[in-house]
Order: sequence, then C-alpha cells, then structure tokens
Amino acid sequence: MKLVVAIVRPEKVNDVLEALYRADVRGLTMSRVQGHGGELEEVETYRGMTVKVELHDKVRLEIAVSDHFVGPTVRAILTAGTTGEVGDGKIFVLPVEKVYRIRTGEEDQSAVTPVETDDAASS
Amino acid sequence: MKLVVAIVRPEKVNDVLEALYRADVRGLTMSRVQGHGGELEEVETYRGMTVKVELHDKVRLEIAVSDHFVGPTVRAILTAGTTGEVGDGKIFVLPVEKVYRIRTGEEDQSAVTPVETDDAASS
Amino acid sequence: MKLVVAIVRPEKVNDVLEALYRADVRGLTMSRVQGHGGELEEVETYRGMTVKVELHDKVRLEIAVSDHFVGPTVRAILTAGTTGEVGDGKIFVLPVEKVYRIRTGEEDQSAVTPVETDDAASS
Amino acid sequence: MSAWMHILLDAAPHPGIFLPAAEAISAADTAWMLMSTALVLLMTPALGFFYGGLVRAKNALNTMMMSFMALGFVGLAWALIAYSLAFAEGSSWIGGTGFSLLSGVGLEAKGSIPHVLFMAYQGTFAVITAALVSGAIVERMRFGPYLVFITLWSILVYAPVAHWVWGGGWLGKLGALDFAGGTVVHINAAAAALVIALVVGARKDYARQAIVPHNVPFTLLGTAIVWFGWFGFNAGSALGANASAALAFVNTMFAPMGALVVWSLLDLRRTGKATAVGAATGIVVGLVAVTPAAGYVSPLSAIVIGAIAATASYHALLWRARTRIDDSLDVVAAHGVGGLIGALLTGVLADRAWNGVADGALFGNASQLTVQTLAIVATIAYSAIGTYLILKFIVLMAGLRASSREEGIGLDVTQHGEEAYSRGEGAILVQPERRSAER
Amino acid sequence: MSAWMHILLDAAPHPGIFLPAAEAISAADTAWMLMSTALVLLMTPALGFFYGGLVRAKNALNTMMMSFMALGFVGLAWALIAYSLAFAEGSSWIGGTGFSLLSGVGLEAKGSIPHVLFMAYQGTFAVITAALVSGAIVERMRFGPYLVFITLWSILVYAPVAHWVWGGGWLGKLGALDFAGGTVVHINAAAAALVIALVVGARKDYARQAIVPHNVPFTLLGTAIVWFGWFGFNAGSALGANASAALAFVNTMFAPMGALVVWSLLDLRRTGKATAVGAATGIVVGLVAVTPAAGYVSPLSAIVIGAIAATASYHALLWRARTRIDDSLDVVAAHGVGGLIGALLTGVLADRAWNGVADGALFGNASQLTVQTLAIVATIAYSAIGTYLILKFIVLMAGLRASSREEGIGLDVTQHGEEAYSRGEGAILVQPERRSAER
Amino acid sequence: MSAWMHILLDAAPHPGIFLPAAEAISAADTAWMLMSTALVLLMTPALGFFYGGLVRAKNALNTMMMSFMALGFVGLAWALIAYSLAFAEGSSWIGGTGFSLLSGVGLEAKGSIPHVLFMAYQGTFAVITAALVSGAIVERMRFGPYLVFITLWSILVYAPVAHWVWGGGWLGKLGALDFAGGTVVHINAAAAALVIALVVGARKDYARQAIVPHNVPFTLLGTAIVWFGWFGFNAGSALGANASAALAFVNTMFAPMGALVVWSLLDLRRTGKATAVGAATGIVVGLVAVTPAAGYVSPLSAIVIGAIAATASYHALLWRARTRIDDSLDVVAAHGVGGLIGALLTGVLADRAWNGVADGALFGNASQLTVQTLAIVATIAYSAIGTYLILKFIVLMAGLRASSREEGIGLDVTQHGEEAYSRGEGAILVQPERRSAER
Ligand SMILES: Nc1ncnc2c1ncn2[C@@H]1O[C@H](COP(=O)(O)OP(=O)(O)O)[C@@H](O)[C@H]1O
Ligand SMILES: Nc1ncnc2c1ncn2[C@@H]1O[C@H](COP(=O)(O)OP(=O)(O)O)[C@@H](O)[C@H]1O
Ligand SMILES: Nc1ncnc2c1ncn2[C@@H]1O[C@H](COP(=O)(O)OP(=O)(O)O)[C@@H](O)[C@H]1O
Repeated sequence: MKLVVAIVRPEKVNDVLEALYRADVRGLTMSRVQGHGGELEEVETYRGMTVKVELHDKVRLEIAVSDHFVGPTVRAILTAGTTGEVGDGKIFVLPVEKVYRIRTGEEDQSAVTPVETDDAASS
Repeated sequence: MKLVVAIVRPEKVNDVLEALYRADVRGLTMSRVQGHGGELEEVETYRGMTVKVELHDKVRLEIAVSDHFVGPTVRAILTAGTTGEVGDGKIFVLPVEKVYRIRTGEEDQSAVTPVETDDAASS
Repeated sequence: MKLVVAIVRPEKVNDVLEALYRADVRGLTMSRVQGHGGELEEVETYRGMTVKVELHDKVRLEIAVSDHFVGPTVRAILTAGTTGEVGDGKIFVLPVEKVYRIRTGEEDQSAVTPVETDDAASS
Repeated sequence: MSAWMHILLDAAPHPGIFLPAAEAISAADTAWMLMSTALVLLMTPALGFFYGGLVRAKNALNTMMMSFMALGFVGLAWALIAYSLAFAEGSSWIGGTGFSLLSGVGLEAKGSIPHVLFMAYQGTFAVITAALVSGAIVERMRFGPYLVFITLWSILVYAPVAHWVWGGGWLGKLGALDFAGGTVVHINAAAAALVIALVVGARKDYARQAIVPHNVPFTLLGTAIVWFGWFGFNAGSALGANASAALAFVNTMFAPMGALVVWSLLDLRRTGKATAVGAATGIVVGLVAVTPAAGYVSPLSAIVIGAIAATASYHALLWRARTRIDDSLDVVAAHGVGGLIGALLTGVLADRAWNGVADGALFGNASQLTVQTLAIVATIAYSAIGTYLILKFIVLMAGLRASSREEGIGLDVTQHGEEAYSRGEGAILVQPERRSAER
Repeated sequence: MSAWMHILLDAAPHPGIFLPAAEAISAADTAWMLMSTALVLLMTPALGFFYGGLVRAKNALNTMMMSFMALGFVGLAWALIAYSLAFAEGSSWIGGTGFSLLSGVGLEAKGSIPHVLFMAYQGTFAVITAALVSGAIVERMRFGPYLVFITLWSILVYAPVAHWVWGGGWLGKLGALDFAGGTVVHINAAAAALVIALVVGARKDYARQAIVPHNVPFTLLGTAIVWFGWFGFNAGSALGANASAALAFVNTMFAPMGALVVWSLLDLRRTGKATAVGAATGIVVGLVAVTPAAGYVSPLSAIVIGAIAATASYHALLWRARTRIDDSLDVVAAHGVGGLIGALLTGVLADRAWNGVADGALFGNASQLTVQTLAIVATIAYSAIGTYLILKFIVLMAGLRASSREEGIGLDVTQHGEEAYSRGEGAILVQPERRSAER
Repeated sequence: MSAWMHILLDAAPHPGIFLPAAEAISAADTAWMLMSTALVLLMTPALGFFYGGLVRAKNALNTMMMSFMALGFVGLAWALIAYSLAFAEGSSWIGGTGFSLLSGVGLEAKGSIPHVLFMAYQGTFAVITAALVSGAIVERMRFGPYLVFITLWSILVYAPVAHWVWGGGWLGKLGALDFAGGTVVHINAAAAALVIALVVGARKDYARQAIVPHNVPFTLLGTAIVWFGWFGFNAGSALGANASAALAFVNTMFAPMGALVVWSLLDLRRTGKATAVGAATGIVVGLVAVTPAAGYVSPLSAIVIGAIAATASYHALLWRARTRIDDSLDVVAAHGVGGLIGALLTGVLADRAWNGVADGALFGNASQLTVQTLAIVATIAYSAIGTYLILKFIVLMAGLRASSREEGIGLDVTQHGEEAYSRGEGAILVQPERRSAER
C-alpha cells in the first residue's frame, strides 16, 4: 500500500476529484493548507503596515491506494491538476505499512475499497 | 518508530482521545479534514443552485509511536472510533526514520515521551 | 527523498520560515493543527459549564527534501523553533518514494526545486 | 395594569377599567412609536444572533432561523387573529374577534397614535416572545414542527395572557403592574421553554461532551442590538414621547449596567475571570428584570433590580447546568428568574412619586406584591399547560425531534440544506447542469 | 406622484403640479425625518453584509466595499450636483442646477422639515440605489472602474429618474404612484444590473462550479438591518410623523412577513427544506414590493403584495439560475421582479380610503395601471440605455473586468490588498522595517 | 460653549453664562433625545466590533469586552458620581456633588427634555470616551486593572473636562466651541491613549512580526453602526428636534463621505489599492473631525473638514507606524488628529448665518481660534497628567500588563477563559461531571 499525498490549487480541486473518480479512486481525505514555493508573493497593506504574504492557499489530498493503483492515481492528479503556472503543486508517494478500516477492522486493500452506495456510484 | 495516521469522526474525537489516553498514548497532533468515501452525499440548495456535498467533516490524528506501541494505539482507535456506520474512517501506519523533540533536540523514543505535568497526568 | 514533518508553535512560524529560507529550503506546505502533549491545559468556562482544553494550536510544516538536505532542514527547525518551554513540538522524518511537480510532471529532486522569481529570491 | 392603559386612561382613578380614549393623534408620540416599533422588531433577529453564537457551528443557521421565522409565522398570525384575541373588546379571559383580519384596525387614534401602529407595535412583542422560547430546544428540534408550535403558541398562549394584563383582562383589572412585559413576555416564554425542553428532551451530547459556543462575537453583537431594541420595548411601552417614556428609557439603560457589573464580579469571584458570555447574559438579565418595572421605579431602584436579578440568575444558571434539564440556552434561568425578580420587585419598589400611578410595598402598598404574585403564578400555570397541550397535539402529526444522525450531522444541513460557513470545496454543482455554461 | 408631494401639497387637487409649500418646520416631523435619514443611510452598509455573505470568502471585502464606497462617491456626487438635477426647479425631464454645490439648500422649511434634511434624506436613496447594482457583478469587476461607474450613474441615471417621479417631472405630473421608490430605486437598479451583468460577463466559475455563500449569518444580519432601515425608507417617505407614515410603516412590517412565509412554503414544497438564504431573500423581496405601495394600500393588501411578489420572484430566481446571465446576486429577480409586481399592484390596490390621494384599478381607477406601466417601461428603457452608454464610456479608459488570475486569487487581495479573515501566518512584515523595533 | 447651552439659553447674549432654563418639556424634543440616547449607547459595542476586528483572533473577545465593560463600570460611575461632577452646580473647574447618586435628577425639565434623560444622554458620552482609550493597549493589558482604570478615569478625567466645556466651566465661559465633543471626547481620549500606550508598553510582537486584522468585516460592521450612532451623538447634541439638530445631522452625514473619498484616493495613490480598513478609518476620522463643528458650520464646510482631517490623519497614521509607540489601533492618529483638526477648523469655519451663535476666523472672528487652541491645550495637558497619575496609582496595587506567556496564548483564554471561535474539539467536560447525565 502507498499513501499518495498531493498539494493542489483550490480552484483545481473539483477537477482533480472528478479525474480521481474516473480513475476509480473512491476514498480520499482532504485538508486546506497553505504553501510556499516559487509563486509571486502578494503584498497586503493594513493601515501603516505593509506585509508580504509568502503563503498561498492550497488543498492537500491524502489518498491511500494499493500499489498497482499508484500510477493511475498520480496520472489523474497530474493531468487534472495542472494549469501550467507556477504554483500547481506537488505529489508525494509514501510507503504505508498497514491500513485499517475503523468501522470493520478490515485491513489493507479491502480497507480502502469503499462500500458502493447508489449516491457514491452516481457521483 | 511509526507514524499512526487516523481519520475519525468529529463526534468520536473525544472518545478516541480518552481511549488513547488509557492506552498511555500522550502525544498527538490533530487537524480538521474532510473526507470522501462511501458515505451518502448531502444535498444543499442555495437559491437557484443545487449542490452535492461529497465531503464529510472528519478529524485527522497523527501519532508518532515507537514500534511496540503501534498495536495498542491502533486497537484503541479501532474500538473507540467505530459507530458501525459507513464513514467511521481509516488508520494508516507509516514508517518513520527519525523523530526529534524541538525543545530539547532529543531523538526518537525519548522525543515522544511527554514530560508529565500534574495536569497532563490528571487528564 | 524524505518528507520532513514538523509541528511548531504558531508564534514561532515566522522565525522557522526564515531559518528554512536561510538553509535554502524554498518549498514547503503549512497547515494549522492542534496538539496534545505535556503542556498545561487551559480551563474555560461557558455559563454553567467548565471545560478543559487539552489541545493547543500548533502549525504543521511538511517539507519534501532530497536526502542530503534533511540535516540542514532539521537543524534549521530545531534552532529556530525552540523556546525551551514544553510545547515546542516535534519533527518527523518520513521516507518518500516519489515526488512529482504537478505543473511539469518533473520527478523527485528536480520536482522540489522551485523556480526562482525575483520576489522569492528577495524573500 | 399596563403602561398603555395609563396613557389611555391618563391614570384612571379605577386602575384596570378599560376605557378606549378618544384623543387626537400626536405627531411627536407617533414619531417615537414608529421608532419604537422598528426597535422591537429588530430585537428578534438580534436574539437570533445572541442564540446563534452560543450553539455549535453546525446548528448556527437553524438557531438563527428559529428567530427569523417567528417574524413571518407569528407576525402573520398576529395580523390575522392573535391581535384581536389580545386587544379586541372581549371577556376578562380573552379578547373578541372584532379585530380579526385587521378589520376595524385603521388610522384612527388609539391613545395618541394611529391604531394600526399600536397593533404593529404589539405584534413585535408577540414575535419576540415566541422566538425566546426557541432557546430551550436548539440543536435538536425539527424545523417544521417548530414552526407549527410557535404559530399555535402565539395564538393560544401569548394572545390570552397579553389580554389578561394589557387587553383589559382580569389581571389588568386587579391592578397587576407589568410595564412592558416581565410577566406577559419573559415569564410566559420561560414557562413554555421549561415545558418544551422537557418534552423534546436533552441533546444527545448534553452533559456527555463539552458543547462550546462557536461564535461569541455574534452573541455580543446580538446583546448589543437587543439592548438597543429594548429601549423601544420598554420606553415605547409608554406609548408616547412623555415623561413615562423617559423614565422607562433611563431605567432600561441603568438596570443592565448594574446587572453587568454584578455579573462580572460574581464571575471574577468564582473563576477569577470575567467572561464575555457572562457579560452578555448579565446585560440581558438586567434588561429582562427591569422590563416590568421600567416606568414605575426610580433609576436607583432600577440599578438595584438589575443587581439583584443578576445575582439570582447567575446562581440559577449554575444550578440548572447540574441538572438533566437541557434548557440549552437557559431561557428559564435568564428570562424566567429575571422576569420573576423584576415582577416582584416592581411590586416592592414602584413609586407613585415617579410613576404617578401606583406604589409598591416599600411605599406602603403591600397588597401590590400579592397581585404581582398572582399574575406570575397564573401566567406560569397557563403557559405551561398550554404549551404542553400544543406539543402533544403536534406530536399526533409529526415527531418533534430530529434523528440522532441528523443531530450528529447538524441541523443546518439536515433541516435547511445549507451550511453557515462553507468554503465550497467538494461541493459539486448538480443544478443548473454544467452544460448550461457550454451552451 | 410622490409621497413627498402629497405632503407638500397636502393632497393637492391637481396631483402632479409641484408647488413648493411654505409651511413652518414641525419638530415632530423633523424628529422622525432625522431618524429616517439615519435608518436609510444604515441600509447601504447592511446591503454590503447581505451581499458580502453570499459571495466566496476571497471576495467578501470587495463585495462589501462596493456598498461602503457608494456612501462616499455617490454621497458626494449627490451634494455637489445630483441633488440639484433631481430636485431643483427645472424641466419635466431634469432638474436645474439651482441647488448645485448645495447653494440655496439651507435650514428653511421644505414641507415641514429643514431643506438640508430633505436633501440628505434623498441622498441616502441615491447611495443605496447605486449600491444595489453591485450585486450583479460581484467577484469579477475591477474596483476603480466600479467607482467611476456608480458616480456617473447616480448623476446621469438616478438623478433624472428621481426627477421624473419625485422632482416635479413628467411621470409625477402624470400621476404615477411610487411611494418610496419601487420604480425610481428598485426597477431602476435592476435594469442597470441586467445591463452591467451582460457587459461585464459571467464569472469564470459561473455554472461550471458550485459557488457557495461563505457566511450566511452575515446575509441574515444584513437582512435584519436592511429591514430595520427600510422603515425609514418607506415610512420616512411620508416626510413626517403622520398617519401616512404610520400606514407605510405597518405595511413595511407585514408585507415582508407575508413574503417570508410564502417563500419558506415554496422552499419546503420544492426541496423539503426552508433555507436561510431563501428566508433572507423573501424578506427583501417583500420589502421591495411594498416600497411603491407602502402609503397607498391597506395592511392586508400589503400582505397580499408580499405574497404575490415572493411567488413571482421565487420562480424568476430559479429561471435565472438556468440561464447564462450571471446576475450573481439576483438583483433582477429580487429587485426587478419585486419592484415590478409592487409598482403594478400599487396601481391595483391603492385605496383612497387609506391614502386620501388615489385609488387603484380595484377601486375603479383602471387608468392608474396604465400610468404605472408607463413609468416602469420608461424607467427600464432609460436606465438600461444610460447604463450601457456609461459602461461603454468607461471602457474607453479602462477595462471593467479583473484578469482571470485575479479572479482566481480573489478580489480582496488583488483589488484591496487585504484579506477578510487572516490568521497572519506567513505574513512577513515589510514596512515599517523590523529595525524600528530594535532602535 | 456647548450646543446644549445654546438651547438652554436660546442663544444667550453672553455666551458662557450658564442659566438653567425653566422651559416646559417638548414631546418632539423628547422623542428625538430618546432616540439619540439609544443611538449613542449603541456606539460603544459598535466600537468593540470596530476594534475587535482589527486584532488577532486570540484577542478578539478581550478587545470587545474592553468596550462592553465600559457600559457597566463607567455607566454606574456616571450615575453615582461622575454626572454630578460634570453637570451639577459647582466651580469653574468641577461640578458639585448635588446630583450624586442621582439625587435631584428627576422628570423635571432640563431644557426641553426630562432631566433624567439629559443625564442618561450625557452618560453615553462618558462610556464611549473611556472605551475609545482601549484601542491604545489592546492585546496586552490585564483586564482587572483596565476596569479600575476606566472607572477612575471617567470620574477623575472625563467628568471635569466635560464640566469645563459643557457643565458651565471655564472653557464654556470663554466661549470655546465644541458642539458634540471633539475636545471633551476625542482629544481627551487620544491624550489618555498616548499616555497609557507608553506606560503599558508595546506588544511583544509589535514591529517584529506582522499583526494582521482577524476579521475586517467586523471592523466594517462596527464602522457602519458607529456612524449610525454618531447621528445621535452629534445631532442629539442639539438637545432637541430643531434646525440645529438638522444641520448637525447633515454635516455628520457628509463630512465622513468627504473623508472616505479622500482617504481612498490617498490609498490608491500610495498603494494602488483602496483598502477596507482604510475606508473604515476614513469614515471614523471624518466623524471625529465634524463632531465639534457639526452644528456650527455649513454642509460644504463639513465636507472640507472631513477631507482635511482625512489627509492629516492618513499621514499621521503612516508616521506613527514607523515609531516605537504601539498605539495599537491608532487612537491618537484617528481621534487625536481628527479631533484637533475639527476643533481648530470649527474656530475657522463656524458661521453665524448657520448656527446663529458664533462666527469663526473665516467670518471675521479670529479670536475664536485662540479660544479653541486654549481648550485643546488645556484638555490634552489635564488628560495626559490625569491618566498618568491614575495608572501610577493602579500600579501600586497590580501590574497593568499581561505576562509574555499570556500575551502569546492570547488574552481571550488567559483573561476571560473563553475563545471567540471554538470548534470544541479536545474540549473535555469538567463540570458539571459527566455522571450527571447517567444519573
Ligand atoms: N519541497 C516541498 N515540500 C512540500 N511542499 C512543497 C514543496 N515545494 C512546493 N510545495 C508545495 O507546492 C506548492 C507549489 O509549489 P511551487 O514551487 O510554488 O510551484 P510549482 O510546483 O508549480 O513549481 C507550494 O505552494 C507548496 O504548497
Ligand atoms: N483511500 C483512502 N485514502 C485516504 N482516506 C480515506 C480513504 N478511504 C476513506 N478515507 C477516509 O475515511 C473516511 C471514511 O471512509 P468511508 O469509506 O466513507 O467509510 P468506511 O471507512 O466506514 O467504509 C472518508 O471520509 C475519508 O476521510
Ligand atoms: N507522539 C506524538 N505524535 C504526534 N505529535 C506529537 C507527539 N507528541 C507531541 N506531539 C506534538 O508536539 C507538540 C508539543 O509536544 P509536547 O510534548 O507538549 O511538548 P514538547 O515536545 O516540548 O515536550 C504537541 O502539542 C503535539 O502537537
């Protein structure tokens, strides 16, 4: 099992989610983060104070997948997440030793295959 | 050392924290995340616009533990975090190469054993 | 490649960022988290209810670096992030199997070297 | 006996006998009553913010909507029938239907202002009284049944009680003093709150888990605007820009100041810290307590009333939190206890030298205290029973309570299909279809 | 024919002929108009919160600033020239320059209040009308051009239309009924909104992605304060604390109550859930619809107007969302449709028994409906054309639209160099230099 | 010489000689003063939001509480003693104790309104003046000592200065013009702010780290409500619904409009962006500057005053930020500089043709400028010294300053035991014990 961690642009999240869905990636966890890299800084002014904002809003996706799924997952993100402008983000692939599904205690592979509900299916 | 990453339900956080405490797990880091999996989507309506919310609020726990502690930690989360309904979350166990305590520079094992203050003890 | 994950005090973030910058670490991702460890709890009262807040605001830094960069990165955080009081935080070093730059698809090493813009340079 | 009646009667010899006065309209009184009506109307949304800030984010909209919707459903009920039941010529127990559908409510003078304006002014009281009750059942009651409840309650409980005291009913005739609604509004709402809290039951997390306010600034904002509106509530109850209004106004300013100071000192003594939620609560309690007394007591007495009410309410609130009664936002401890103290102290501190109408026990008229007590008891009894019956009736049609799952997810999403604060991530556009853009 | 003119003429025999009255100043009327002016001024920032809550967090300040800045630029334009063009002696089409730079606007009586106060009161209308337009182009228009637009628009479009109806112009002379601005304010703003939305174009995410309100409580707050202010807007339009004001006030209270109830029921029927954004919209639509009718119809008619307007607006809004017209905050569906229904129903339900001035079709004066229609058509046509020309003129100097990159980052940072909600992390102090501390 | 005195004296021939007038109460004037008092009271919580939005989230409640608590502690101090020291018969330097504990303050006429109302109205001024000072020491002062400070300050500094100018004291007798408190309120508060900022010292992060506003919409909300309330502050200072009130009102509307426009243009010139915090600041500066002038100058002059004050204040603010003086929310740059400009320009632009009382330098009465200057200097000197002594006295009992650790965690948790915005995670219920639920 691997853990694919992706940092993407907020405005690209929906496209990425859709691409992942098409790649049959069902489960993922998302969080709002701020990133620093090569992007231009924004300058803000509050009364007499001028500040340089070095961080830009990004979204962090965390996706546990079984090894043969890493390729499709990464490709989906690479294609759907890019704008070509500095700031598109990164993907990190980390090794995972074990995965559990809290509800059932199932492990690894089976732990990350979500139950298919009609809604999920149609999503 | 391992890093145990758990995605749990917000309403279960307090129970999980308590279970971890009983399992002698003292240190952890928590963040609010949103997750997608097998849960039913919520439908929201704003004026003429109907949206399907595919993400549900979850809480992410990050716990660095020494190897022999992985078992108890995972078990604590599995028991305290489950409701039996789809959406209970996952646990990922990742390998960690090194851990440092910023305050002291201590490494690994000793880095994650918090100093016992009375308060912490009584918590 | 490694992923350096650091939990630091919010009030220390700017110092840490500066130290990292001096250590030639350009790219990183940051998020607000809450941590539990050896710190004293705060007690809060809302009308008839008294609560003990076991979590303290922290900031989580996630930095992908090539192996020879791990040392400098960790040292920068250790020096800039410490106050000497309980609650300074931790650093975790995790193995990374692959890194991609979404914009270009570049991999690993080259994926984490940000393009140098004047602003970034002057930051 | 109501403030309005003094005006209508210009302090009649036989307090309580209702004689519609045939005065002319006064532009100055009208100006003040226009403003007062707007002020009281504003109190209801403000209450929504006071309450909304105290709940968890997932229930913020639902809590606010419980106040906002009262403006619609109770407001209409008032125009269509409740005003008539409260203020139309009728029996000692309830008004007639003479004013139903606003028939006979025109621009003619009622006291020194147009009748329609008097009706509207009174309507704002009905609205906020119903909204006050909602504080007892936040974070768990289904919204549909709530709407039915407040509508029926305002017609079947609020209107009659208002008639008793202000509409020429028996309590007014007995000379009960309630300048602006300590009994009719606050005690009445508190009794209903206690009953509905018990019938609906406690939140699943109540006393199991910390339930922390999600936005205290909103509660402070609500407090500020409620106070602002309360000047219309109390000083407006003089029904004109007269000395009685001035007195009521000043008391409405200083009583909460006294309550605020006392509350903070109690906080400091107990926890060493003066809390913001406490400050907000203290102000409201002071306002509640001075409501029945506003036009009857001296400003110094008002400060005393605020101080005593704050002390009583403060401890009532601590006690309540230890019980199993999930009166979630402490309607009873704040409005019940505050209203009670206020109504009783009105009977003690009322001073004819200031109000030209009646003395309290302290000034030799001990009997006043008896009348006040009677009014309180009667109101509590009627309100409690009425509330209970209405709820039992609604239960025949629909459950009052959201499912445990809905309670977990939060009532904003489950009852209103909205989130109070949303970043929009992972929200997929369903309708209108995306195509529409490519078209 | 304007409410003010009735007052000035005390219901003149020849409606529409403008005779400056030479009455004395009334303290009571002045008191009410002081308050009303403050109330209407408050509506503009409140609108900023109503609008600001509906956009995404990254555009919250920009949206609010579009309202706040109208207070500055439109306000000054009003004092310097627009007031004169609207209310100074002039032709049927536009006022003269007699009052420019406020010359000749002093403390003398205008009706029964000081002339300066009348001027200020009217100014608050100009400000909010311009601000209303901003709802159509939030989240994408550059701020500089926006400021130029509202300034020119208030002088070239608002002032003349106000003159037509209220300043002694042709529509007033024809006897068009617009008590407080259904046509002059709401239909006028809606026509401009439609044009500017089309000229500026849709947001890049429009109909491609879910665009969800970032802070619904702010929208509810804005709604509450707007309603509060609207009492000054409508009841103040009686220009005194008289029966007409009382009637307008009461109608301004009950029409939105009716609209709120109807809107919620439509919501419940369609989605099974009564939304908070819907409640807010319903209240505003009810207020808009009753604006032209406020002093002319009975309270029951006001409720009917609110109910009908809510139904029409509700469906207009659903329809609009399916189109490619990104009138982002539905200025047309809310203010246009609401204003239209209100203006027409005023022609139907106006009742001389209540307003002492004119009857509507229902009371035998069918011709009134024709006049109302004429006023609506003329206003829409002039406003649409004027808005278009102003925009074309501005485009000669600068682009109206933020770049796609700026739209992505959000207008708060790109147009104002600020964030609405910031935690300050990663914000590096540039100026004053850190040294300053070590000094 | 105060606006009130003109009324009391109906423009006495010997400005400054205080003759209590024995007029009857006017219902219209009472209506307006009831409203004005409510408006000014509302300004203090609004100030709490203006200030609270500008600080970091961890200090939001503490900053708001500094305003809210002034309503309690300063309000009571006013009723008990300060009102008497300011307005009771006394010397040229300070009033007597005749009105202490509100003795002798009844429903009798004071001017044309009830005396109690006059007292309450003046009380709202004392409250907000004290609250204004808090802007200088947010995010670092301990709350207990703060409460002691504002209480003593309102008695020992505010009351005497109010007496000098408005209570029949020496500055009033000299004919100093201060319509609504440019000197008594704003310059006075600013002088105190400077001293307390220096005594308490800078925040540990000041000039070392970016300290960014956590909620700019709250600041805009505060601005809007403060402006709204300011109409009561300035137009209410006419003490009646008269022409003077109308003039003051109109000037209070247009001066901030002028200031807002100028401020935005300066922003645009300097940074290319018009900021929201700047807009809020500009509006407040315009309001401050017109305060002393409101009833004395023409509307055009008011616009000029707003524009000049904005320019001066804008640069003062930039300069201050470069110094080591951590007057955190720029009380000096906004209220000090604004008040100064306003007070001086009142001496220049006052126009008897508009105010019927006194001319300024521009209209041939150069000496007025001298009197104004004297009033300013005297107020600054007394306020600065008084503030310093009070602080030194408090230090004898307790430290003024929160510990560096507390400052780091934030004052909300450490001073009030609350968080402004909490999600409740990791909050463990301590009391009432969980058992209570199982019981
Ligand atoms: N070394 C890194 N470790 C962790 N996150 C990084 C790293 N470098 C970049 N990021 C994340 O990726 C985002 C985009 O990176 P950036 O260099 O600005 O653009 P690009 O990837 O297109 O060159 C950053 O905002 C940051 O969140
Ligand atoms: N493959 C995955 N990678 C990362 N997080 C996941 C993955 N699958 C599920 N999750 C997280 O776990 C939560 C619950 O998963 P879900 O499939 O909905 O329920 P269950 O685990 O009970 O089957 C999701 O909301 C998401 O946050
Ligand atoms: N075992 C752990 N796993 C993950 N995070 C931890 C762990 N222990 C501590 N932390 C994080 O580090 C922060 C500081 O740890 P703490 O023990 O309180 O202080 P110190 O590291 O100075 O001894 C905690 O608030 C938490 O966020």
